[in-house]
Amino acid sequence: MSSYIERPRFSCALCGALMAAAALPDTIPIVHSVAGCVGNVAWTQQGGAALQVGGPCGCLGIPGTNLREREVVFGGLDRLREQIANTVVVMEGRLFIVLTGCVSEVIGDDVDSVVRSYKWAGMDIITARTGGFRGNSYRGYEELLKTLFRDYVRTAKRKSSRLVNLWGVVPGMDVFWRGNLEAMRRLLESMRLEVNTFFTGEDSLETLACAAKAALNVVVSPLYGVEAAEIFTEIHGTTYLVAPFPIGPTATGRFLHMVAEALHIGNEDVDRVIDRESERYYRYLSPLTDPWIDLDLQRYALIIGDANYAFALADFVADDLGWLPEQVFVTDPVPEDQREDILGRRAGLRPEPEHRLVFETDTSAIRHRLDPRWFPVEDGNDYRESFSPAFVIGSSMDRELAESLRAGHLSVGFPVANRAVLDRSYVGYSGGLRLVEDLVGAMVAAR
Amino acid sequence: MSSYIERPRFSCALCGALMAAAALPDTIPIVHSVAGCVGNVAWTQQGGAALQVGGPCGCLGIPGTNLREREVVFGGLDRLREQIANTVVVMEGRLFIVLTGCVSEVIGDDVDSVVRSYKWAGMDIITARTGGFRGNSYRGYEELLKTLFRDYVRTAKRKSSRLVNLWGVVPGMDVFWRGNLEAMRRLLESMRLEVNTFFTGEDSLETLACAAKAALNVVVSPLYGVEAAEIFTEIHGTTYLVAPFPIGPTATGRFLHMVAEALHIGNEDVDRVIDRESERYYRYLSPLTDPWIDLDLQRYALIIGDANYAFALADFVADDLGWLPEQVFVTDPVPEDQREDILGRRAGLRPEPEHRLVFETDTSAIRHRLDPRWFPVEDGNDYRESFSPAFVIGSSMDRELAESLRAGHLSVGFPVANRAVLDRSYVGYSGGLRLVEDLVGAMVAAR
Amino acid sequence: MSYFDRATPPTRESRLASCITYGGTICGLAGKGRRSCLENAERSFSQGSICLLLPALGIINSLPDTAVLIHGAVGCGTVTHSQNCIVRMGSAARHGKARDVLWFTTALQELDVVNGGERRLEDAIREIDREHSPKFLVVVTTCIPGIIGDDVDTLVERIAPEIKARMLPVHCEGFKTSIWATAYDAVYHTIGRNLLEPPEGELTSGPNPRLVNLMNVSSMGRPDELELERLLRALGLEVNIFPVFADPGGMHRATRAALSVSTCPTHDDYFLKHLRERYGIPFSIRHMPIGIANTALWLRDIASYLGLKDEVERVIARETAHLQAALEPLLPLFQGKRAFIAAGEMRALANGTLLRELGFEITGMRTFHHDEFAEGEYEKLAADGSDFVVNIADCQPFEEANLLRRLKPDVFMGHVNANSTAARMGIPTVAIYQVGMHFVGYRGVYELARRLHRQIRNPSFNQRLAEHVRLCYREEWYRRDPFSHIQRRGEDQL
Amino acid sequence: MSYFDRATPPTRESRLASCITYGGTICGLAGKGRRSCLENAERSFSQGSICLLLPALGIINSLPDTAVLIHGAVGCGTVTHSQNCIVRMGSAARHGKARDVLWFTTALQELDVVNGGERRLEDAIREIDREHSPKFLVVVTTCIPGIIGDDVDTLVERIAPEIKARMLPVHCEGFKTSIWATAYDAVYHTIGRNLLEPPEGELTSGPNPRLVNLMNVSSMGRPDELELERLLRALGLEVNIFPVFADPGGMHRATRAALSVSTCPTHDDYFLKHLRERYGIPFSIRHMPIGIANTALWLRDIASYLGLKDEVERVIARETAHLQAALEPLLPLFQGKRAFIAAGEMRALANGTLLRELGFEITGMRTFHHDEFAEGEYEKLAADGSDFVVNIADCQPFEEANLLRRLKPDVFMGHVNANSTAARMGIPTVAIYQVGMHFVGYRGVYELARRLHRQIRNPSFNQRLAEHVRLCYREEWYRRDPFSHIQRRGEDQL
Repeated sequence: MSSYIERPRFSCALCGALMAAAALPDTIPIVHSVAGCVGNVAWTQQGGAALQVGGPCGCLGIPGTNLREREVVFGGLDRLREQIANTVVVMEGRLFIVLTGCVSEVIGDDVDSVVRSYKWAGMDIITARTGGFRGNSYRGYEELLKTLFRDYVRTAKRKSSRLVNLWGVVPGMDVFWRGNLEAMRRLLESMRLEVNTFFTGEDSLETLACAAKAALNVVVSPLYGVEAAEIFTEIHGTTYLVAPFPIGPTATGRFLHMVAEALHIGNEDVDRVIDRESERYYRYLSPLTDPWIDLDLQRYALIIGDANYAFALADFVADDLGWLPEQVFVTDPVPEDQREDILGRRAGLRPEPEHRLVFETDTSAIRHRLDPRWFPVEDGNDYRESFSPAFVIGSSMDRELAESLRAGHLSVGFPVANRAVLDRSYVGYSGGLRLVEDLVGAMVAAR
Repeated sequence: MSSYIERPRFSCALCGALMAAAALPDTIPIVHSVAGCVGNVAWTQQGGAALQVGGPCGCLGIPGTNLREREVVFGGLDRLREQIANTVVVMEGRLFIVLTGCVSEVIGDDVDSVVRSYKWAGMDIITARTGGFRGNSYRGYEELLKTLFRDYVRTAKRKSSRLVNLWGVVPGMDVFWRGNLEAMRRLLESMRLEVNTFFTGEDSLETLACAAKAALNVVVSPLYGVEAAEIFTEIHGTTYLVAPFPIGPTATGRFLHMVAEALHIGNEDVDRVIDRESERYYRYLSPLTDPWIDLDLQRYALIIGDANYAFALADFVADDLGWLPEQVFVTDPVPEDQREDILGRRAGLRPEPEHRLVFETDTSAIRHRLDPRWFPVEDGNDYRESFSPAFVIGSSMDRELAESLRAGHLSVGFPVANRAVLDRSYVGYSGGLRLVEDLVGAMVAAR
Repeated sequence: MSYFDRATPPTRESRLASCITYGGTICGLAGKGRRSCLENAERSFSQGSICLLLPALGIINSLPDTAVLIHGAVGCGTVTHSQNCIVRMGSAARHGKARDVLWFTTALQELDVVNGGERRLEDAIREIDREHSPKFLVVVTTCIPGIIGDDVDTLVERIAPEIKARMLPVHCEGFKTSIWATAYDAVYHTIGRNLLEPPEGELTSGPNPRLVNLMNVSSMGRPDELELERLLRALGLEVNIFPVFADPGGMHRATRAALSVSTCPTHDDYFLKHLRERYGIPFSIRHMPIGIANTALWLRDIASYLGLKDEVERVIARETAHLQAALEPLLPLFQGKRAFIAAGEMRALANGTLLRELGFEITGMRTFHHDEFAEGEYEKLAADGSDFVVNIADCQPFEEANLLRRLKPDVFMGHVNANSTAARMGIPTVAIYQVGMHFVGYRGVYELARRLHRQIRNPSFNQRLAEHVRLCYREEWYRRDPFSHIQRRGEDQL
Repeated sequence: MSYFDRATPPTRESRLASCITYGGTICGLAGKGRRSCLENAERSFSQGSICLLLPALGIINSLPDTAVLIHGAVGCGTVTHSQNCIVRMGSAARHGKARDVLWFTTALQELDVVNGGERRLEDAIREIDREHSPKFLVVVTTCIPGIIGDDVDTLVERIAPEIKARMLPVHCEGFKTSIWATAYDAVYHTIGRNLLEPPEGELTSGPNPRLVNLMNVSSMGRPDELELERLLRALGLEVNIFPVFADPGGMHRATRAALSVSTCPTHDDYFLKHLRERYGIPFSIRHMPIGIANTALWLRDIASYLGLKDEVERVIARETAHLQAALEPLLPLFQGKRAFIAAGEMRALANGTLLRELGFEITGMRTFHHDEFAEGEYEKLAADGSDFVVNIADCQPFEEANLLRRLKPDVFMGHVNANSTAARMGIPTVAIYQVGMHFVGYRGVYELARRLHRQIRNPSFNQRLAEHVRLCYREEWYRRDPFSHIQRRGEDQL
């Protein structure tokens, strides 16, 4: 690993855990750290989360102990006790989650003991260790899930054969998380499944607490939430399926089949859904055919994204759009030894040749690791082969790069500073159509 | 009326009727005109219909008699007979609709007699007079509906109290027509109604033929389809409701109440839908709050659209976004005496002051009729009041105007050359969210 | 009397006996000239197509400082919404700024059909002149005025003294011709009659022996012009590009050239003959500079007129070597792949030669019409003894669908708006032109090869589509003779 | 010994006894100075807020030719994603092209916490210097290094000779201060220590008697700078804008000015005192040029230092007359409307005066901290005998929600990211700053008035929101004293 990360496309563990905790229904996070951590999250969202800031608490409404030098010297547990006691008085919530930050962890506060005492007193309160030095926002999400599964989800006597839990979409890091979770929920519901997605408006603390009844956990990510899934299996016995994040008809059909197979559901329900949704997808896509060909909208695609999106976008543009994703950059800091795992989890998909798939966290380094064929041929009678016309699907930080490649660009991955996302989703069938609209929109804007 | 129209935002009656007829399930239009009419429609779609070209027939697949000078001199009925007879051999369809163009009408072909003879022979075939000189594409849509209601919809013995027909969204002229119709269908279905929308993938010729069973016809337009609704009432007895085209929560809530009231349905179903959908809408909108205020996304809005969109967009931005639609241009050629009617049909909505609402078909004339306050204050210490910051919601022809006003711009109304629309919709609750995303996206693109 | 002395140009049917209906083979056509499809062969079933108004507007809409008034029903001319995109891009490429077309329609209504449209047209001209003050105003006549008998030329002549704009009448009555190429004659006709004399007071220099008129076509974008300009400059020539995107006020400069160079015989013969007759300017018109051999032929033709034989061979040798080396890595994928082409006749044929150069086999070809200019091209393709299906049709995708189902080509190259049948059948498709991309000259060969290469490498878009959508033809249709709706009254048929 | 001789600057708490906790009224504060909220008043319940790192990065990220290395956990500094937007817009406004911030994090991990982070920091500096060659490299220290004791200053000094980039250490250990304004001192500290000496070999001209340093703040965009520049130029002055978006390599030119002009006392006192002590440059710092009267006071202050009394009165008279006439049509809507303000102390107070000038009544005010600079401002607002609630809080929206429910103001003006509580309660909101829009000087008054006018005319966005979303506080909370979580250990309270 390098000694630095340049312009990381994620924040710290606390940020990830906080964005996720704030997204849970009726839940109040309590940040045990210095005051600035919460504001950092709010401003990070302002610039990176496609104009979505804060949860129901508002961006600076998250309770926090706001530690100062005094606590660094004498410990912060008294302050934490006081804060918890008063949080219940001020804040409307039913579940309270204490999230630790760097400072409380480095000074060694025994947060567990405090939380335990409130828990024994009957309060629904849990805690996760999410100090920034423990890792990035994806790690924070994972830690939050682990805490929930360990300390909040109740053991269940029996499984409900058509109930599944689904996770792997990281609130805030996936700026489309709200629409994406809703879309996946709808897809699985249309297969006559009951679905817990934990973080949407249709979830509740009750269904979260009963999540152990699920017959299957579906992790729609090769990376995020897999550890949590293992812990879930350990504690509650529910097995899990690691499925690729499904964008567009090909991947979504495969996804639905994987889920059905894991649940030992007959193909009937799956095929009905796939047939209906595919019919609809291609009915809507079909009128684009003439412009697609006549305007030559096939592109060499440069994909830059996290482990969910990088693979999902590459598969979508290759399998459904007929694009050529010549290089795919995964911007997560994935240790060498885990890279094989990730690739292994792309079960059934063709392996990516080495030169096509690049793990790279640093924004400028992406440019340095580009195949020279991305760089545009200067005008004149130059016959050098090039990846042109090109399109960059990345974050808003990749605009300069796209411009220098004379390529189109769409901001999809964090940070997304230059668009607003509300319920938009790129997942599933309709999400695929939405992505086609947005990609083409970026290509023909001057038309 | 002026002696010309500059850059009309519509094509001719044939074009409108053809785009609608081609959108009907299992239907084959037969154009009785010169060869170029079909190609004109295809190319018009290429440039104006947000990259949606052709129906299932493909853009140049529509059968046509392709009249030449010979037929102009000797009449085109023999050619029409031959064409109909062979169309059945080549084309897969169950309903055939002969649409007349300028040439066959001007030379006086008695198309009715030919169609009648095939009809008597057992063929499902009807005809509409859609010569270009009869009016614009909206008129063509209306003529097609009238023909369908008169000659294809079967008389029904009794009404089904929860069945409604919905129209007023003009295929091709509303480039979002597919998504919009589907969205309105879903909304009404969620009120436990059965819905015919005629032109979507969920409609069929059977349900069209049985449309007379409907308890109510809902025309979501102050203008398009109202005449057809009158004819429907005359022939089949079903009453109709003229409802504003509903964008966003305020208008959609009002729309659902209007429909329920007209159907004498209790408020229970309506309120359940409105509550659920409003809750969802504002849950998704809420995280935009901070950026909305901090980036000052309130705008003076210049709205340019057809009678459906101009009013609907103005209402949405005023009622739901808190924008200031200082001028609203309706680009349909509405005779003076009908303008009152249109305004009258905006029942329950505040009347627009005279200077705010302008009927204007000509693109350059819009600029001339702008309030001088739209034009930007030059830099320096000028305190002239101005409609700045401004946003233009119009067609892709209004980009130059927007640029000169230093305003943001989104192409919504025909022609839309610079984006692709597949299943996107701006109707209803989720449509409102989509529109907010797109408007904001246009404002923050350089951020 | 020259055609140009009359108010309206002749149709291609009458001038060239062009036709649009044939189903047979290349060998059936090669060498048979215009007799190959008889004038009275017709379809008993047909699908809609385009009329001459569309290609005419393709040129007219591009002209700077020009407003366009379409005299007809409101729908005629809305094709401009599509051409506007090309004009925006073309203006940006040529002048650095996108420009929207300024166009009008008289939007004739029922009363006008009864009473005649001249009054409305006159009012429209006067009002546009007053309100918009365009330098040039093209007045385009469509079907309705053609049938009801509006005398546009007389009207224009009568009011011209009171109108500031220079008016340019163009006749596009769709019912009068099935050959869209008549559009070029219609536009050139008004150029020839109105824009070739230098304005009074302008000093006219004599002919420039290094200047050639490069006749562009509206389907060629700026990159294609630059490629041809590059090649002509390599021969030491100066280039006047004409008429698409050319300033009408400067068109008279075309009369000073030493040679006019066509890039498409179908496009230019009418006008180039006029330039020769009236101004003594010779022209080279035999080949389209598409493909390696054709580009060389095109250059040699030009060189032979201007005495540049040695220069041209040097240029051709250098360019060809450079290109061949670049093509090398792309060719293996193409070997033996079977291609189907559908487009305007000259373009389709020239691309046939090009695809063969790349290693493709031609398995079928559809051309929009047929006339004498293409004879040499058919012979080029038939020369090696191979045969393939040729279908002459003004689109008519039902014949195409039937043919494609039988021939199952590996790749399809079609005219804009004519690729979707093949695409929905899952065949990799490449548009045969796309304004703004490279198609002509040596660069065109290379870029087209790259495009074919990537489409063949990943044809998923079309494949997925084909798996899920179907065309609107009855299964029975595919089992019938694709040409069974061609009424054969003549000879030389299958 | 000057503060600037030490490696790290003092906190505002120790230097100025600034505080963040008070609930009372304006009359309770006016004239009482720093005693008004005692240092040890604290909240027994608090909500998250920001730390000095954020405003520090607000300045640092704007500097051209500068890379930023944040030494801390990976999350510290991701606020730059938001500031990057401002830097892009600001660069476009100043240099015609958007620029993305180049920033790095050492992303400290568990092992670093145990073993210390100096090695990683050193490696990072060397690698960045090698790979990216920035001219300047700001090294920002955060909480973890502050606790584990990394000695960044010594490290920087040690390796400086081997590093091409000029390194600028800035200390932002969030736990050390609750007063974000310490950020300005932290940044100015490194500027004062590293960038005020002209580079060797550069000819230094003597002081320029017409040159003033205009101290901008990162919440002011280019339009605000232009407005102040316009006013200063009207006085015949030349303007050196400093430090946001200023070239670090040219910052030494600030030492040649005749006067330094602050636009916000909270922002600049630390540095301006240094400039005076070290370089003998006087400064004017008493007022913020926000509002009609304040802008005049600000200008007069400057003029008095430079002997421009007559000139300044002419400018003020002309500008005021011009502005007042323009405001006329907007004012009726504002009469008697009740406003609530929440922002940094100086900015909130100055806007209070401004809103009164427009006809608003101030019904409550929240400021982020309190220090001696604001005393005069409180007195201005309390002068007319009217009283209103004042709440000093580092955000703490729970107190705000309670207050707003009681006071029901007609309009709310808040700091960026602090408007959503009021908005979700349905109150019309206007951000008290938004980089890139006008807020200061005369133009600022006019533009703010227009903004208020349109927000009050159509507050639907907030109203609809309030009808459908609720804040996350218990109903019981609204019935309690809004300041009940302030631990009153001192005097002067409600």
